[in-house]
Amino acid sequence: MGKKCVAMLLAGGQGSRLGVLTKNMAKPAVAFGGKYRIIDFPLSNCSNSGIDVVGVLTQYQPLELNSYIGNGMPWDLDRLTGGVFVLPPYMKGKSGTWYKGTANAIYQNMTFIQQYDPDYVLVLSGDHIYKMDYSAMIAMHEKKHADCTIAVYSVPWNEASRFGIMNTNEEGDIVEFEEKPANPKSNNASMGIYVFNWKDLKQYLIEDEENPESSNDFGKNIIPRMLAEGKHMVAYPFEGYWKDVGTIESLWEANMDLLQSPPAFNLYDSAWRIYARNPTLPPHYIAKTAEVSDSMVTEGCTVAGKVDHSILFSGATVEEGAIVENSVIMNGARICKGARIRRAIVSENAVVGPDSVVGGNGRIAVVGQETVLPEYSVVKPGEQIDMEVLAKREAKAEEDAK
Amino acid sequence: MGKKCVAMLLAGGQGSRLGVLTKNMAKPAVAFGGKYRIIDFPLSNCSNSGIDVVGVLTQYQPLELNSYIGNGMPWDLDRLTGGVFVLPPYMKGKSGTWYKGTANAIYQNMTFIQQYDPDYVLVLSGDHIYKMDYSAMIAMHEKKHADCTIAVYSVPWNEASRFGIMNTNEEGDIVEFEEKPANPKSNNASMGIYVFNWKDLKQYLIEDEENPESSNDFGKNIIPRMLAEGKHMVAYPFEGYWKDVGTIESLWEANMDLLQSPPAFNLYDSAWRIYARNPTLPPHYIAKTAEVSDSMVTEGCTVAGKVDHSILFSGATVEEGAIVENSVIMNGARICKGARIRRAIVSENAVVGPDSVVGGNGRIAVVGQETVLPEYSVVKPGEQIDMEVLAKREAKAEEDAK
Amino acid sequence: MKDVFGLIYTSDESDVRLRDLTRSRSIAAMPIGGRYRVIDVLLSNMVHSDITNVGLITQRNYHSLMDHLESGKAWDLNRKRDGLFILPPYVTRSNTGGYAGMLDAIRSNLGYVRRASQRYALISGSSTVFNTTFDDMMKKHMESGADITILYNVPGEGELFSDADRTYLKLDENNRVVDIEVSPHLHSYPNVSMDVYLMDKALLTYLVEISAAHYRTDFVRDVLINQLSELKVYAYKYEGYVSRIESIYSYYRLNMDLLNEEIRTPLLYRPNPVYTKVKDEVPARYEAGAKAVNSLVADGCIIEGTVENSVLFRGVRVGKGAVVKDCILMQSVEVQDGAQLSHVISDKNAFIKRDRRIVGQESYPVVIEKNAVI
Amino acid sequence: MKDVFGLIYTSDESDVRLRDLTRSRSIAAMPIGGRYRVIDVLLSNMVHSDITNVGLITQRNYHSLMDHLESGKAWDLNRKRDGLFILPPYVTRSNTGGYAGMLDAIRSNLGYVRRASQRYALISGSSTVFNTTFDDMMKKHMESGADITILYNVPGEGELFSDADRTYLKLDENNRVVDIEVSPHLHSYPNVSMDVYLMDKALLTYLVEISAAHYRTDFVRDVLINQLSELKVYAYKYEGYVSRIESIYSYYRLNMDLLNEEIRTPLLYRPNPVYTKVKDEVPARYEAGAKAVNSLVADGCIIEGTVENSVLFRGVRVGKGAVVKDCILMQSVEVQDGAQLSHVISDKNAFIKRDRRIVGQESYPVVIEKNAVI
Repeated sequence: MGKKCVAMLLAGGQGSRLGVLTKNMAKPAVAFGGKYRIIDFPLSNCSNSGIDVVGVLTQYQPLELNSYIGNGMPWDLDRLTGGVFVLPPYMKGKSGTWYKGTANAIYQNMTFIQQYDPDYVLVLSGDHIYKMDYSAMIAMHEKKHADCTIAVYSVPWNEASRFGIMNTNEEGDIVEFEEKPANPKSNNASMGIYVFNWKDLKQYLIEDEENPESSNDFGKNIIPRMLAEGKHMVAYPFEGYWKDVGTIESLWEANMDLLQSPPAFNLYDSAWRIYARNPTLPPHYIAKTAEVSDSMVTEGCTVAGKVDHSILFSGATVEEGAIVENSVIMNGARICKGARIRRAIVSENAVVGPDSVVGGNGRIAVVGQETVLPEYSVVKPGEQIDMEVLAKREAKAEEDAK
Repeated sequence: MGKKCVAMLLAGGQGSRLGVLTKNMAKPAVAFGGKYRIIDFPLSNCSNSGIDVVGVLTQYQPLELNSYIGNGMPWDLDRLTGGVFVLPPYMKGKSGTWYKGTANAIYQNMTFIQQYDPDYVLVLSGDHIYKMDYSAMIAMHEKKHADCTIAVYSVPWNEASRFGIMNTNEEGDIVEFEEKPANPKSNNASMGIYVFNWKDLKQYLIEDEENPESSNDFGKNIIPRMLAEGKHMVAYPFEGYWKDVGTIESLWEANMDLLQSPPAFNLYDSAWRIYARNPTLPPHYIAKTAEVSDSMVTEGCTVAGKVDHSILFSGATVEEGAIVENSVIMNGARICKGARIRRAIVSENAVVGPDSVVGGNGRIAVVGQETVLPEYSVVKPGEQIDMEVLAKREAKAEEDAK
Repeated sequence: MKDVFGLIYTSDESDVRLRDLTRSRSIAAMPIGGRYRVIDVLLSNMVHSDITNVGLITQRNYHSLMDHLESGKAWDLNRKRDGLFILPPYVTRSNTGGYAGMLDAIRSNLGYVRRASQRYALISGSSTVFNTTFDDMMKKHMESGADITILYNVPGEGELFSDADRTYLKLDENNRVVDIEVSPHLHSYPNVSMDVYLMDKALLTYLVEISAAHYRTDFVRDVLINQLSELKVYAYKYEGYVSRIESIYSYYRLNMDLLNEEIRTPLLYRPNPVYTKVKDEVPARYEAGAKAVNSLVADGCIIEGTVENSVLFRGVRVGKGAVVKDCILMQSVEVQDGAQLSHVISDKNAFIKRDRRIVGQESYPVVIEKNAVI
Repeated sequence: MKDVFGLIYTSDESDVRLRDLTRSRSIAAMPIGGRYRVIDVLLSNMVHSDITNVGLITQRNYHSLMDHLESGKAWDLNRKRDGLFILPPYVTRSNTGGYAGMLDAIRSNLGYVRRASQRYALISGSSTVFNTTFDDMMKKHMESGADITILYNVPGEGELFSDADRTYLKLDENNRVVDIEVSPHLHSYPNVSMDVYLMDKALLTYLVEISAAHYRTDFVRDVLINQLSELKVYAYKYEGYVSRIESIYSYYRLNMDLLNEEIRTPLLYRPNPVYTKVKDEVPARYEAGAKAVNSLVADGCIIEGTVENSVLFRGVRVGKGAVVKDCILMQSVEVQDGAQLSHVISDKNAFIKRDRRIVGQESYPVVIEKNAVI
């Protein structure tokens, strides 16, 4: 059964810059915006763009992703032909290898794509928050008879040297590609979203794989080579919100962006819903002692303390007398009586003990998943704490006490 | 969400004894009985036994299995909590390894099982054709307060030395386990179906993993060790049809068993349906020139030739004047005009050219997947042919002709 | 409980006591607790009891139920074998789709009952709300050797009197039912049936057939009372929270009770979560200046004003300076800036204009109908 | 075709021409080709045209359709946004669930039409069977600037006359419809409408509303004929095989035609496979001594006798020495040893005892009703 377009979502990243948040889960599984996970955004984009075959390429901690994605129903991707598939590396004959680079990950799954024999392959990455109609990008690719179309985003000039920069001519064709140029000629940063013609891409992947010097990466190898061969490369300019959430600070910022009024990133758009797998929880309860302002609160939360300019994720609890400001309190976390959270991320199912202080002015403080902070704990701005750090800290305290 | 029992299906085998049939697919994905695949049997057994969490452990060619199993709907295993999951090996932190043995495969997926925190874990293998109510086995395990229950099957005495043999006392408790004994004391062969208490199993798996000398296998390591430690090991005697389909001959035989009258293995049991993922094909068409007797024919087949004591799988075609006897013609295969197939397996989408002769008296002949035999080809009894062999044969013929 | 199938009887929608709220939906489809419907609780009770074959007998106006339940997926009841079966009335020119009573309804759906492969039937009405599994009731049913076991509770002082049709049970020391009163002016017994009956499928079929042959249509009157001496009828006591939706007031009370954590958690959440259809709503938003206390607020709400002692379903908007007190506001109700509502039950999509004021009483909450613009 | 929604109108079931076969099902639910139902072909046509929002207007006796279609999963139409919507009649005491005509039916379901987010409506009857995608028709609709485009074909000599209600079209050289005849005694034009109409949703809504205001209920009579001069009505010719199920004979003919590979493959299979509900049947079994020629045989059949020129649905059993010739046997019909059937259409679960003999004629096939024991 042929398909027009197959999307391949690169969700392999360990996301080590997210510190304790990704110790036990892949980056695309990190929670965001009250009831979402990062991967909900590209998946919902696919679904809303009418793309109904999505391969999710992952090798790091796939279990969480696997059971989160399940049969794809929440994103309407439980289709008879197609749907969403988690694709870890596998053995062929007697051998098998982990994914070497982004291009290699697709190479290893060529049989998967070939089943649908698509006209186009859309390559996506799983670490950005954005809403994008991929079908418009594909339509442009078709109309311009491009060999490859790359989505680009106008980044601030002073940040351009951190990105892969696409220099284009008047028609919007890419004439040059520079990876993190010291003196960028344009501010069109590649978003890591590519449309290829499947027939050509197949050839490029096979040849790239045969080249022992290649690092088998789209940005480093495939794109430069296509450009060098004079292929018709087109830039697809994207306007709207696009945010990398690859660091603690940017993840926190992206969450805070939702609280702007009007929000910098609008989730309340019924024509472009962001889907997520939802547990069935009751509506949140605001107790008699609660004060909530300028915040987002979702199902299963119980708020008895003070919450200002913060996001409470599913099932989070803020006890009486606790204060949460400018913070991100993830799924199932509990902020006990008298605790004070400021400019912090408290991760899933963590417990901040009574009268503890987490964060403050300065860099974002982080409490890792399932971490149980005893009462009167202090987590300073910029500090990251999880059970492991906590154990070490306690051991040291004991030693000091001797 | 706790579950009473989680089933772990070991589907990792490459099944190299099935020769060309498993060159491009995992053994559990091999077709069987007209419209099934081997894995349909354990999966349907789980579904019919009320077990609704199944992990399928695989590392060899998982793509076919993955897309075959999909969301588990055909087996009614698309459940809200639980369902069926394909579990290939994955990376943890910076490292990851392929499954070393059957026990290691479960060890690597302990987090998966722990999610459901079951009382029992049912370990299954994916290479047998049988119908079994696992819930009865679990009930006996519970009733006897066993530490481990192992399903056993009375094999003919003269074959007993090919199996792992369980020697039991009067109560049915296992007192001794012998792997392939030269002089077996009983004919109770282990079926490779185990019920463990999850709490205990966890401990055994962790300790076994720490033992560098272990080959991390249930039959070789875990079971003997439990026995040595005096654990309460119970044999669950299984009666009924049970057939290993690990070799060409046994796969052919198991198919032929379906044709006995009454069938040695009854698929026509509405209380214990075998489910499969079905393509939507029209009913089969029997043409004016056809003769069909003592055979099974399914959807999408077209029969214009003579078919006797054979099984035609979905979408198979037997052209006018072709003769098929005592054979297994798999999905989408085509037997062209005048060809003669006897005691053979013609694999998926293979084409046997006009006036070819495949098989005869003697061992089973095999035509591999997608193999296109030209007209007047000959495949002798016991021979296995696929595109690779064919190419070599042609090259040799050309050379000989010179 | 694998050997039990469920049969839910949704009574006719024309219940005057619930005023406009049941005009286009049955009680089973009434929204409660900010995101659920009454039927969700009943279905979840069955699912948590491992009952996987459930027949739902509907009458006229079952469309809102059908829309809500779809394939039963949300309750994990979309199964190849068994699952959820919506049994709409067979409408012909001579039959307009109403049943004369539960017995009549079951008789019309005997085909479903016969096909059920389970041995026992758990029959339930659809206007009593409680959260339990039926495992222990089943165990007691087996131990007592009962023909029929009835689930009942003893309502608290305030809930004991009602002008609705209730069935009061007199029990002996073994919990056998020795007398039954229906809607007495003054009841003699404290035990009230919860409209849940467990019995053998063969007995059910027999009772239904023999009653049909005698033109009998009401289960309580024609079977229980009539044959109380011949049948061994036992009762099983339920100790948890029970709400009978038999009037606007009791509907209002149930929702207000859910503000109490000790009622909310066991009724909706733990240990047996109530499943319902997922709607992909965004989290609720509190603007600067919002003030909310003692309220249940669903996703998709946007609060700029004051919300107190209220239950807000998804997508409700409360404008700047607006005050919502002691209210139940269903899906997508919009309360514009400065409007004031107290003791109001508003059906969905109602629109309260700027600075309007609606005030009810606790004993007589005002009902605003669907799509009303005020 | 993403911008088109489908609307299928299933006509009332009381079609005397199809005798007992439509007593408990609509024509849309009639079994054809050994495993399909008429509706499967229509739905698959839409799905293959990328139409993912389909409303199915049903009337009385829609239960067999509902059972068959379930959530629409088998057609990949169980979607979060859009998908398959079964639109049963709103039954009230004053409305018994029948529509006066297609226009009336659409008017009753204008809510669905209004909610559809697509711009174009493809409206289809449910008794014409053909396999196509509507992509090219849509293209022509746009190019011609038509208000309404009608799908039609030119029936072959033998199929040209019928006593059923057919709509004959007179076309000009641009395929614009210039005259319409409904059920004429002698028709003047060879072009017959296939009951499929493509138009703008806004136009549809307008036509339905204005007709309702004038108590007009029939689309062909009150819209097409009445306003043929004001509207730009074009026709699009379909060249493939078409079967109109308008009598027992045409139903029989369709099934027999499916024995012909040149009709069967394009109608059921390639390039656009017809989707249907999967039933987990085992392969068919031919015993030693079985003899089958020129027949379509579904899974689950067990053949010990002779089958010739017949269509057997799943689970049919033909005993030793039994002879089935020129028959259509629906699901689970059992023909015992030695029985002989020719030119018979048997509804499901019929049981033909040992050595019985039933003979019909090609021009008058005998119909055996559901569950009959003969």
